[in-house]
Amino acid sequence: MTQSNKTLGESLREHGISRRGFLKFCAATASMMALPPSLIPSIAAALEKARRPSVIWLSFQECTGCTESLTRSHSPTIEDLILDTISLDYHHTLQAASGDAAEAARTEAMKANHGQYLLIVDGSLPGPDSNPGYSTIAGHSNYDILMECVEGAAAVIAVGTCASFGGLPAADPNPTGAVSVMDLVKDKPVVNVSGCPPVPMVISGVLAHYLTFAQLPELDQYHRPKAFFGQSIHDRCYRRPFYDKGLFAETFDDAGARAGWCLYRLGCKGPSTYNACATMRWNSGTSWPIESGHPCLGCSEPRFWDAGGFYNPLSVPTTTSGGTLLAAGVTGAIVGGAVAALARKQVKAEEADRQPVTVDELEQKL
Amino acid sequence: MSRLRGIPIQVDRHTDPVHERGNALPILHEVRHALERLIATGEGTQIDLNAIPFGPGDVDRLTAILGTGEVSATIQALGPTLIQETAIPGVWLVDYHNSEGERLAYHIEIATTPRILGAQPEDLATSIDALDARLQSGSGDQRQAS
Amino acid sequence: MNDPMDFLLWTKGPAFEWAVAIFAFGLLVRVLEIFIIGRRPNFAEPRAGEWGPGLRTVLTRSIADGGTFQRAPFNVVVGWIWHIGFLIALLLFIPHLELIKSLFGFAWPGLPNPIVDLVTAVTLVALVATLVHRLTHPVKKRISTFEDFLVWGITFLVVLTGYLAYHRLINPYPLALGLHILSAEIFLILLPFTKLTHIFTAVIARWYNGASFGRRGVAS
Amino acid sequence: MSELTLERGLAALRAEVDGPVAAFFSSCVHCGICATACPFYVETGDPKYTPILKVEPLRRVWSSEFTLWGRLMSTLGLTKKVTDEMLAEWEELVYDSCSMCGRCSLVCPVGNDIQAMVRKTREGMVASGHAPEGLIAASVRAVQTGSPMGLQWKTLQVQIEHVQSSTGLEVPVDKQGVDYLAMLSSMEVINFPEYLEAITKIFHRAGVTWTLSTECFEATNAGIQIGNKDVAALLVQRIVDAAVKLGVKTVISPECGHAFTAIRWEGPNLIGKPYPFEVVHIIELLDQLRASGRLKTEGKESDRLSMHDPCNLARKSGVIDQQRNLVNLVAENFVDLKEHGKFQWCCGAGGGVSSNERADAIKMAAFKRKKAQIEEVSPERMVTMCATCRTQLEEGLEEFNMDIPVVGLTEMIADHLVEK
Repeated sequence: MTQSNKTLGESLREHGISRRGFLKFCAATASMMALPPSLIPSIAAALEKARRPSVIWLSFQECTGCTESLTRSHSPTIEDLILDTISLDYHHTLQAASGDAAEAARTEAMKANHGQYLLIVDGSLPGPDSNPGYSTIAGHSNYDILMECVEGAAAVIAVGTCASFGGLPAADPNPTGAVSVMDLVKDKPVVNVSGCPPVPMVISGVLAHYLTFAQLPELDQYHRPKAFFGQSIHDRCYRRPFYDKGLFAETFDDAGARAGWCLYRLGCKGPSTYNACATMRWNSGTSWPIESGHPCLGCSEPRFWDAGGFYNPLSVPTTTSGGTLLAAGVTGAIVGGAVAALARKQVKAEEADRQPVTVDELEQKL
Repeated sequence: MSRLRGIPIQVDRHTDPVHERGNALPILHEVRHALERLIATGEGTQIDLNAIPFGPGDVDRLTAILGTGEVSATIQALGPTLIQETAIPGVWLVDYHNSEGERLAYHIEIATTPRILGAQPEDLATSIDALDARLQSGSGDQRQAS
Repeated sequence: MNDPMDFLLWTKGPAFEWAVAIFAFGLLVRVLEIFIIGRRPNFAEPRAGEWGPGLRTVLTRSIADGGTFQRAPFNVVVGWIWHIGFLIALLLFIPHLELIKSLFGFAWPGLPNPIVDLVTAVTLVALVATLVHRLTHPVKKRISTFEDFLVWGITFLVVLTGYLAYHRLINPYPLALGLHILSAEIFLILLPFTKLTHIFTAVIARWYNGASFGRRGVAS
Repeated sequence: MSELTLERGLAALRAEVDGPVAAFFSSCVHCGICATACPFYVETGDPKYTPILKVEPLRRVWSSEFTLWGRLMSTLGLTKKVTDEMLAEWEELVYDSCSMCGRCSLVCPVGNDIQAMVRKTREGMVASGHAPEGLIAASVRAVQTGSPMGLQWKTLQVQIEHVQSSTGLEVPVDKQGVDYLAMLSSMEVINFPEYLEAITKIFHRAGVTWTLSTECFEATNAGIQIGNKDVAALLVQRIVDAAVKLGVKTVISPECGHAFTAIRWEGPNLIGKPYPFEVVHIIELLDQLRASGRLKTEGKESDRLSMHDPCNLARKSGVIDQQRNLVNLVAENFVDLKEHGKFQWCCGAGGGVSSNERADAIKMAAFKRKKAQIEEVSPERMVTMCATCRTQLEEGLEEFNMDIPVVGLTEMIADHLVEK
């Protein structure tokens, strides 16, 4: 895993790849980055000069779903090219080395590429105030490892909702005190590629962008690349016309569901979820949740685990307040009853104590 | 992964004409604008069909409407790229696949010739060297070429 | 609560619970204040019963008499438009019906979104017109209080944020939806303590009116 | 010596708060539609005459003392208080510019009975010493002399004798055991003596047994107009005593609006128990006689007639069809005003406005609504059945140089009785 100083263009030509092949690579890259084809020439020019960066991948409190997703990215040739082009110097799951050797590789890469390498993180980690014992690697707390690696990183890419927002480990009541990467990293650029897991093409798309332009893509307020997270599922959903017409499936097996109507009433979180599923799709572009008839869970949004039932429509409160309502009603009845009874007593008293108006008193006013 | 395509996912659709066209309609209008531009200025356009939120079957409907034209070509570079002229001259379907047959990108290109189809100037620079090399190396390659 | 999704979940969770609690408490107090004071016995021999005429007035008072319509056409027409519009948007918009179903366990069929959308737009325009009327008509100017503008503001805000959220004109959407839910919650909280109470007490007031006139033989 | 104070006024207002008041104030949305129902606002265009604004003193007491929210706010000193200055300012609104006609109560979209609340507010005004002089004087005279105009029985006696000599019929006085006790109003006795003659003739033809009472002939109730229960109860009690003493089955309220409201609807509540007799308005009785065939008429008036419904009779007491039945009996060219019956417009003089000299100008301004209504149908004569309305119509029509005579319905019926 030595670093090559060749540009991508040089490296591709060395592999005997024609200009057509290169253009095709660029077309695929543009598509992956969700950029319009009109940018292919500039992508080509940039890629021609791109150099392979060093990447360190840290996995904390996670389920490896994000790595699974990345390795299932549906354009292996291009992916290979990109992975060939980057230098993945440390990845728990994928690397061959283990134990001290693995940790040594990491330290070495960090030293050699100080200030240059990309740090990818999947999984959330126990915050600085939590018990570090919830998650350690080689005896070091996640927090210490993250801080050590961040120090020399050019940028941090948080892959998955756990790394981006805390995700499942941070779900109420958050026993491990899990926090997201951006909660801890304030002095380095952080890109969040949220999703549980993220769309595989989105992970590689962000890498491709960095590779192509040597800078991070434009981000939204959650530090997510706008190219992928700029529009909601709802806005790009092919079932949107049914929503607009008010045609909804009400159960999973009714005529509306079979006719492919909108899944809002079955709990679809598409309106409040920003992700690229509707265009990128899953499983080699085969389909995506809504196309397969299931409402969007909103997995790329913060706290989606705590946002009420997956099958409750978006407009339904997360707390069913029957108890509160009853308690408030009873209190209201007691207080209201008391106040009103007092008022009634007062009226009676005023009536009883009322001093009659006499003619003499009236005459005084004349 | 290509086996996934074998899973018969089918969604019932209304059969009225508006539903039939789905999201294909706006793309057709975009193609029309691009054609006008091509005629007026000679400027070509590429539309990335992967970036369009199509519903099931929309792409098939789109290509069915565009029809099949006279030219079809296959480029073998990093896997096959299938080029098909549509029944509308100047409108091409360019389908990029990897060597495992999976689609990398799918474009509609509005141009006299798809850009990727013509010989590339960057490659031309090495053409004479390549030909010279073959001339010098004897007849073996020439036989192959004939 | 430093991001839109947190905000949305706050409005859908704790804020909703508080709003409903304050609403239930306040409304019960208000209604009991009316019923417990009650009425004194009436010894005058009635011409008719009270229940029938009372209920009649509860219904008929929604329609202005011809003369009032002629003299206050704006009040009558615009008042009707925005009240009906508000009720349609509140009670026949599918997402609202899902909320109702989740709270009460039942709901009724809704209207297609484009119709509710149109009605909402009309309601917004009508509400603006009522504000202009309140600011310019001499009677309304004279009798208006801070409360009138507060209530107008929150009513308008509820409809406006709903409209903006539906059209996704505020980004990100969780912020838009959260603002809508929050304004609806403020509406609920204000309801028992402002003239919004009329939503519930107008029925009682009309009944008393109808009963009082009815026992004297007048269909009020 | 005791006197009327703000505190007594507030106490009186508190004693008036009840469920309906709470419901009404809770429901008011400040839409201002009540103003369009009020002749005083419609004809002056001055927004201070908006009906709901007139009951602001009562609203403040209710809001700050009878609601949880108001109590909290007044604890913090954030509520507006009712002061003597305020009541002084409101005196004009509650008395001069309100005839308690009740039209606002009929159009309020949320159903507020504003008229009833004006009546309640007047209790506080009187007890705090903020009633108009004219009404105070009328009340004092009514209590002291038995008539708000200071009319004595001996004056009535002269009229009785006159009626007896001109008709040859007996006007029964203090007769025990008859069916009806007829009451009169001072204004009628003074301005429209034809009434007594008319009922004498009608009752004779119809075979109605009736009497006047020397102990109490005055039907009007200054206490109702000024808005004081004590005076009102005292005056009602006199009628009840007279009726009980004579043992009549029914008391007849004369051609006067508020007298009917006072005796028929408020009276039993003022004395705190039901009457042992019935109360009818003369028009109700005449219609009953017509329906039972005891009232026979001949001939019809041929000129174009229209009718003014007294508020207290029509809108506030449900006597609406009766006067139309009767007028159609004797007129062939009767046309109703466009808004009539329960939606009629007040003449502008009721509710004590006519007893309050200070209100003369605005009273005449409010009449313009009636004038406009009359002009719409341009009748040759107006018919009505309330002495106050009739006086106001006559004065108003004269003021605007309209040559339209006003007649009382009872006299008109009497003029067409079939001669025996």
